[in-house]
Amino acid sequence: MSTVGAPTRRPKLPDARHLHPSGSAPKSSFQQGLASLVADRSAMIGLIVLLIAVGAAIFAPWIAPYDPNAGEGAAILAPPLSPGHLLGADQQGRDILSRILFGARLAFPEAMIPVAAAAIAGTILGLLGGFFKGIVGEIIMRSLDVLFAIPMVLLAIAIATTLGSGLPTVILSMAVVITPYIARVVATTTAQIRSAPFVDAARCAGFSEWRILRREILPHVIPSVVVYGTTNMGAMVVFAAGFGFLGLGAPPPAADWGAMISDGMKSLGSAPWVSTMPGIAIVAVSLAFNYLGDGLRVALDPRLRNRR
Amino acid sequence: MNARPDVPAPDEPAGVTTTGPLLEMSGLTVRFSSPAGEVHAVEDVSISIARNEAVGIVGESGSGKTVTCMSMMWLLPSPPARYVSGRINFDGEALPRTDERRIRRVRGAGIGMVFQNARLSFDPAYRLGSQIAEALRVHGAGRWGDVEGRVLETLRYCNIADPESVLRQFPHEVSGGVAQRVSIALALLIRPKLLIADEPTTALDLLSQLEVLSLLERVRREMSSSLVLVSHDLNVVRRIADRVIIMYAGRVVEEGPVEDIFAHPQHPYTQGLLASAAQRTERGRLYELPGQPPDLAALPPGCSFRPRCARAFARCNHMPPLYATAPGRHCRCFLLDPRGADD
Amino acid sequence: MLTYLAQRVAAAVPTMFGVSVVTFALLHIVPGGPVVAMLGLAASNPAAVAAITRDLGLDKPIWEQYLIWLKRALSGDFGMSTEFHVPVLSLVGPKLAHTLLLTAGSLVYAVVLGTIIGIVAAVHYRSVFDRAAMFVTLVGASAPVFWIGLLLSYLFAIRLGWLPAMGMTSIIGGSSPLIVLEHLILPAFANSIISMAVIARIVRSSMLEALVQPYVLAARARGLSRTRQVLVHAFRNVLPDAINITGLQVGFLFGGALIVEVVFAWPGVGYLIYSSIQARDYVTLQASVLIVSAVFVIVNLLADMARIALDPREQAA
Amino acid sequence: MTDEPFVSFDAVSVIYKRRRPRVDLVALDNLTFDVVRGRSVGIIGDSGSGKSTICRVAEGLVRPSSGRVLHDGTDMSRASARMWREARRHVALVFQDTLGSFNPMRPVLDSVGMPLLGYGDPTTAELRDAVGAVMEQVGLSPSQMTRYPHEFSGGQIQRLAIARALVTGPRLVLLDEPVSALDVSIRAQVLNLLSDLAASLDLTYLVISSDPGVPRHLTSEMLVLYDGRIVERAPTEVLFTRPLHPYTVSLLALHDAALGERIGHLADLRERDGITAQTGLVSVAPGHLVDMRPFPIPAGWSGGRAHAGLSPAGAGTQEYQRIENTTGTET
Repeated sequence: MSTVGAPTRRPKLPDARHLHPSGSAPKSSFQQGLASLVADRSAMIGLIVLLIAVGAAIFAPWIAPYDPNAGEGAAILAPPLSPGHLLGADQQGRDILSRILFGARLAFPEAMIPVAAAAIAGTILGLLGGFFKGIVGEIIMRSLDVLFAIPMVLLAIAIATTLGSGLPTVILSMAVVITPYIARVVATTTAQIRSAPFVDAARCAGFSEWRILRREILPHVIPSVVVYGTTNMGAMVVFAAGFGFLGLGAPPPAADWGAMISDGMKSLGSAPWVSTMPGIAIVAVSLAFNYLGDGLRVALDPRLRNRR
Repeated sequence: MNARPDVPAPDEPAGVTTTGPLLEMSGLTVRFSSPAGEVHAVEDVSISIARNEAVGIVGESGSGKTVTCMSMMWLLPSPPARYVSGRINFDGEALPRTDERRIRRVRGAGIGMVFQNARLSFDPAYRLGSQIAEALRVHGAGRWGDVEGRVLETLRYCNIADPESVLRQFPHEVSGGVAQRVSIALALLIRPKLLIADEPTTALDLLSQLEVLSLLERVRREMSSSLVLVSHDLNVVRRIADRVIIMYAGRVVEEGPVEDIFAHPQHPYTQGLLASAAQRTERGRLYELPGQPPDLAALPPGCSFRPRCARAFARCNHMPPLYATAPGRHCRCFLLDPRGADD
Repeated sequence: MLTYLAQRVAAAVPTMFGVSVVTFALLHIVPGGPVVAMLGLAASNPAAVAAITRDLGLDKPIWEQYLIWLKRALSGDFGMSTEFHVPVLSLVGPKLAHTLLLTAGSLVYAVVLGTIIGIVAAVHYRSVFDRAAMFVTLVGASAPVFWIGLLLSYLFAIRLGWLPAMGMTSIIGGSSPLIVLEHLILPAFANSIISMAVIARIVRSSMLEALVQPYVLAARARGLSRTRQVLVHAFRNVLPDAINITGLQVGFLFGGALIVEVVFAWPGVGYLIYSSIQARDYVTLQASVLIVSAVFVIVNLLADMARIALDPREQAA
Repeated sequence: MTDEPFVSFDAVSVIYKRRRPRVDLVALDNLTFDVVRGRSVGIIGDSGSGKSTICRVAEGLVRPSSGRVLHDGTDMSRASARMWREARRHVALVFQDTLGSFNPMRPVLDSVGMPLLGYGDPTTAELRDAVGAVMEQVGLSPSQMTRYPHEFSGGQIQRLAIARALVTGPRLVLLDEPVSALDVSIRAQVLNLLSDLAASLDLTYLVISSDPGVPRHLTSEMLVLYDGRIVERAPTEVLFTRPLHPYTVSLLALHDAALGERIGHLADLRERDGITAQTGLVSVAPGHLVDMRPFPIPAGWSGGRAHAGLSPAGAGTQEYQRIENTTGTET
């Protein structure tokens, strides 16, 4: 049982004025976070766009007007808004709208799985690198430097080419490429918090180093990883499209946004929409992730969220 | 003791009336927009500074003292500051906020300013010497050659040992005390008619505070420029100022000659402040001003001090005017209403 | 100060070592081993496989192979390109220069435009320009480089015809610097947009922070003009961060250049890598990755030194 | 209850090795003092005089370079982490950076209740009750415990820090600059709270402050620290009425002009009692020790209206001069 010093005489003290700034009844931190996110208009727009896109990906087979890979001779290079093809058709007469819908089935896993994997690996590496000074920390940080030295695109291409193209390779290469960036975010946050007075306070309260890591450091690290991950998920969609563009993504005729743009390159002069349409989808999804990430940054930090 | 060097008193340009107040600020109201709402930093403040007078502005954090002294030369960039109202008259001429050219000529020449954290008020990327030269050049001081003599002399006047090496150093390479004395020297170099010091000793260690205070007292005695000293420390103001203005929640609550104010303060807040500072004890406990400092984004109706005032009564839920209680003495409290403080 | 630089240079050596190990390893995790990967279809003939294995010394223990490979690499011998049958170095060398030119071009765009946008947006905080600039840069940073390249190429080259859409030199104009420059404008700008967005946002946030610093307010109190406060004082303190970010951006620009070269058929290492991917020419691919990374490490080092030289506090630290 | 001092420093020195500039920083120089139950001790001195290091050494966050730290009489020099954990149970520390000592990402309930979680395993209900109780003790309503640190004003955060220190029923509380960040009008509230709690909970304090007035009402003995060493020590009221060392004089003169005018001085003491001032602290009166070594009086200390007590003949190191007590008013 806790050994609370039983006060012999409770001194009559002036009651401190009500809190400033006066706020409504205190909700749990989750409710406060949610309220802040909902109040953030741009974050909501981002979330809605993402939900629509994910919905499109899941229900693609049912809502797509055509089979994405079946070409229709008559519709070759049909311009947008032509009958039956809202966004037009490509060189093989395949409906661009359907291919974009099916393309989403590739784009989201290609972006989300690597970021999730890298978040876990990066957090562990970052915590070790940031929290434990000494040799362990040094080795980790130096090895991350190696990965930073190689330009992201090159590293990914090098991995993808040696392991052969295809979805698993793209996901693995992207995970390997992003992990160091997340690890660096975690390591810097951890290093900052490590020297904060409230960590000393925890030590004075008899906390073990591991408990400090779990109870004082993680509440700072997890939000920063979530925010960094979400914000950069958009960049990963763009990056993944790069694989498709270089022919390292899913093998043709699969509907991959990057590949669609690269296919459209041949007929750029006559049918620019073939390349333009998938690009717009990429930008929309990427922007949505950025805005959502920004909204989360405010929602997950008590200091920012109830400022609204 | 260093003999007073030839740091010339500000030469009076002909044609300007030397009578009348040096600076007249009337009806200054400044607000800031913040996430927590509109902050009423300064409300309808009017201050007049005579020539060769030292005025102390005392107030706790959030009282608006810094915003007030900075607004004497429209220093606060807006946004975020919003000048709702206020007129300034300096050295006999109006100083409209819109006349950027004239304001820039007054800033640093007519009025010199010294800040709380001296080391931070110098740009860390440049040596102290070049920043001093820059300030002089902006006010037409010509080549460094013919100014260097006066710079070194003024630095010595401010008790800077080895001024030559200090000029070559970067701000982070000198102590807080030295940096503050250099910034005072810089202000004096441009022969200001008014020197404003915003909490000059607060960020310094004790010994440096003594040095800077002694220097300010010397400047006060040996220079003819007026001085505005802003501080939360009553002892500092008592040593240097002739007149003192007490501010609370963005308004002037009391004003008068310094010994008068210290001998018999009239406003309850001033009384509380003096009692707290002098650590007077009543029945074994320190004198205590209850409650919290005001939240400038949610000021209560009526007198801002009412929530903490032991002598508040019904009438206090209106804002009392600044009553003139004696020549040169004002107090913003109904208790001092010449027509009697009828409850 | 010199000790700090020596440290930075010393730190670059293990990094380069790491890069060489990674690139060397890549060749060896190819499914079926490097030889099969290189021979591709001809791998079915065991005699050919044996010959190549002996020739490249692939039968020796792995670390010995690495040493041989490293010794030869340091002397500039990266082996023969299986696709073009010429020493890889002769292939990569000139193309690397073209990629550097393209990267430099996009770096100029990114730094100049990014910094200007960043400063103006910070000075006019929350103005129409600030909001518009931040939105446009965000969109720019959210779009794939090749897509932007294609759009620009379609608009300016194909529809308006102002600029050439392909290659670095034109048959008729030859390869005079002016012609090359003309070809450079579009790809360099396309490649610069993401980095421009990043630089603009970072310069803006650093400037916002610098503009509220006491020394800027003090400069204002001394009667300095607004331009002098912004440029001489505020921006001067943001410069080290800006250079640091620019250094990091070079890596992205390299990556982007590789892709933009494919869109504009710019004869650089990127285009070479693209074609060597198609041709399964691993030797060239591996050498290109190694050389590009080496150049990248050196560029990062230079950016680091520039930052330190500009920031007196760094020297003292 | 043993009457061993709660904490004692025995010739403790702390030297921080520094690479740039290569000179070592002597934070504490041969410090010896005890804190006995019921006799709170105040330590005053300039920032950078090593005051904060004392708290960190007492709490075991910093190991002394030489000398010993004792808790309840046991030497902690080679104490194990477990022994330190036990020692810290009875000694609470209120940090100088009060707001910084609260994790901004967690409601204050978790921070105030942290020592309980460290030393026991309370259920959430027990934790809430205990935190609620100590919050009421410091004048805050328990309903605010789910709020976050940045939602409180300076004075309230200070009370929360004190509440955290009380939660495990300590005997000794180390207060590092308890009120220096607060406005003058709020300070008295916190100081009165501290003196009430000392009476009601039988607490002993070690108060560290740059403002001499702060420990005056909480302590029975005061030490004056300069450059990590004690230059004067005396019962609190004696230090305020008859300060001797020039550094103490300047500390008092700065903060309270009136105090500064009641100044004795060192020189005539030395002549009358024939004490030759060679090394370290010399006892000039029961419980009143002064460091007789020459003390460098900075050049800038010239003149000053209420600062009549000190006018050095010139700059640089200076044997302490016989100074007229110009005011001559005895209270």
